Amino acid sequence: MKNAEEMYPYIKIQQADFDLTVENAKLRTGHKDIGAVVSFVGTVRDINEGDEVAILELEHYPGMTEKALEKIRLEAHDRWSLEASLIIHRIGKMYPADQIVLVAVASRHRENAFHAAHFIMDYLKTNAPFWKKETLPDGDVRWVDSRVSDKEAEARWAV
Amino acid sequence: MKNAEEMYPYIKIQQADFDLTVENAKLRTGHKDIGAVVSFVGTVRDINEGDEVAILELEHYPGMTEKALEKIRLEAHDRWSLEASLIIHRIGKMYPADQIVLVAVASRHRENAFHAAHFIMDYLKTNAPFWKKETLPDGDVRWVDSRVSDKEAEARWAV
Amino acid sequence: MVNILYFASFREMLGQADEQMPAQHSTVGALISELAQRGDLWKQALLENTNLQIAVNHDVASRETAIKAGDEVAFFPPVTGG
Amino acid sequence: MVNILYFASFREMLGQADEQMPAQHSTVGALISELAQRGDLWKQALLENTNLQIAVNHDVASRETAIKAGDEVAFFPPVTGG
Repeated sequence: MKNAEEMYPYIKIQQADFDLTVENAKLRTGHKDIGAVVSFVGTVRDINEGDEVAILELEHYPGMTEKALEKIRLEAHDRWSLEASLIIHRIGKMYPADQIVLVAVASRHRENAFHAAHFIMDYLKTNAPFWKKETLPDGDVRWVDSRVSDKEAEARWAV
Repeated sequence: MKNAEEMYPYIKIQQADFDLTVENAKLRTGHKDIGAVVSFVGTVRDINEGDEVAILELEHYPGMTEKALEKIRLEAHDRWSLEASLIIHRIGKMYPADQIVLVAVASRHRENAFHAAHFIMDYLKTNAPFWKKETLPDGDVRWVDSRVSDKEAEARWAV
Repeated sequence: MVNILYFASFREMLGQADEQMPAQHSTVGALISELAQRGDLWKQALLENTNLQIAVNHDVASRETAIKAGDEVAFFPPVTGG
Repeated sequence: MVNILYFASFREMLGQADEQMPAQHSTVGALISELAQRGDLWKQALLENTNLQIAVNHDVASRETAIKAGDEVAFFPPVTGG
């Protein structure tokens, strides 16, 4: 059986950080007629629900995550005319200001890339099996609650 | 009198290429509580109006350009809650797949960063004094026509 | 056998990440009913929790989803990635 | 004096990038009227061209915009950057 990297070359789940310039170059390689690249980077905020955050830990469901992200990515390609797209999501321990997630979309014209990147992020937030656990400076540990606003953001894209 | 770099630290007009990773890091430096960074990169398409493009040359109006871009940038900060933003626009000769423009916006939540980056690009396209001239492979040179679709894209943001 | 996985707060609350059960339940709901008999903790987590999310073989599922031998059933809270 | 700038296709068509004129016109429109007297090329570019864009002192302007000594007036086609 093929591994996730072969099955889903545009989806990466990794502990390592990523480099925006490198990933943008990879995204565009082999694709012609690109005029617009929209990249979204989600970062660890130093404050959540009014409290300082010291550590953020990301857990995921291996196998289902890749499948869910690829489904979202292909849905974006169905809805808009895109040349290429990729999703990288980190797992494990992260710290304030660290990069968590990258969604990058390339298209001929900017309109499509903006909409598709936004759509992918909104769907990822509510449909990809990742869970955040935060450690406060005093050592308290808590699971992050899902946001109603994320459900509403997803609902906006309903056909 | 101060130079443009001092007057408009978040606006850069330059011949040199830019590095997305470096610029994202600069954008975020000194700002707290960032959870989302949206970067738009406009690139030289290898095809325009059905013709192959060999060289793209960007002319601008020094002084007015910086002022127009800063006005657009501040308008975005008025409309959405943003932590930081920057605009880099290259001038001079460029070639297919080269980067032309970068708009990067950082905010607490993704919604604002997506809207603001899209808004800045739409306004830049119709309000910042840049002009594109393209050279076709046979040596023919022509000024690029403004697009009706760009005017329409701008109009969507009217209050 | 059916492979059962627990993630995030469910894994911590129930004290295990995965287990195998004989494939003798026709739906996820039937499987949950048996698991809930283990005690209050399980009843709370799987039966009375309106936030329970279910996946079968990596696809979003519900209590009505049919299951058979070899399937992977996962229980977890609402996702919070990105 | 008034500083006049021409950009892009206007610069190429009119064969110059900038010039100075005595500040004797009250509006951009009056200045254009005088420039148009230089010949058909100037008339076409500045008077009959519905695509003409105008800026005074780096701000978008129109034929009605007032001008005075020391001002910078620019003429150019619709912008196409980004």
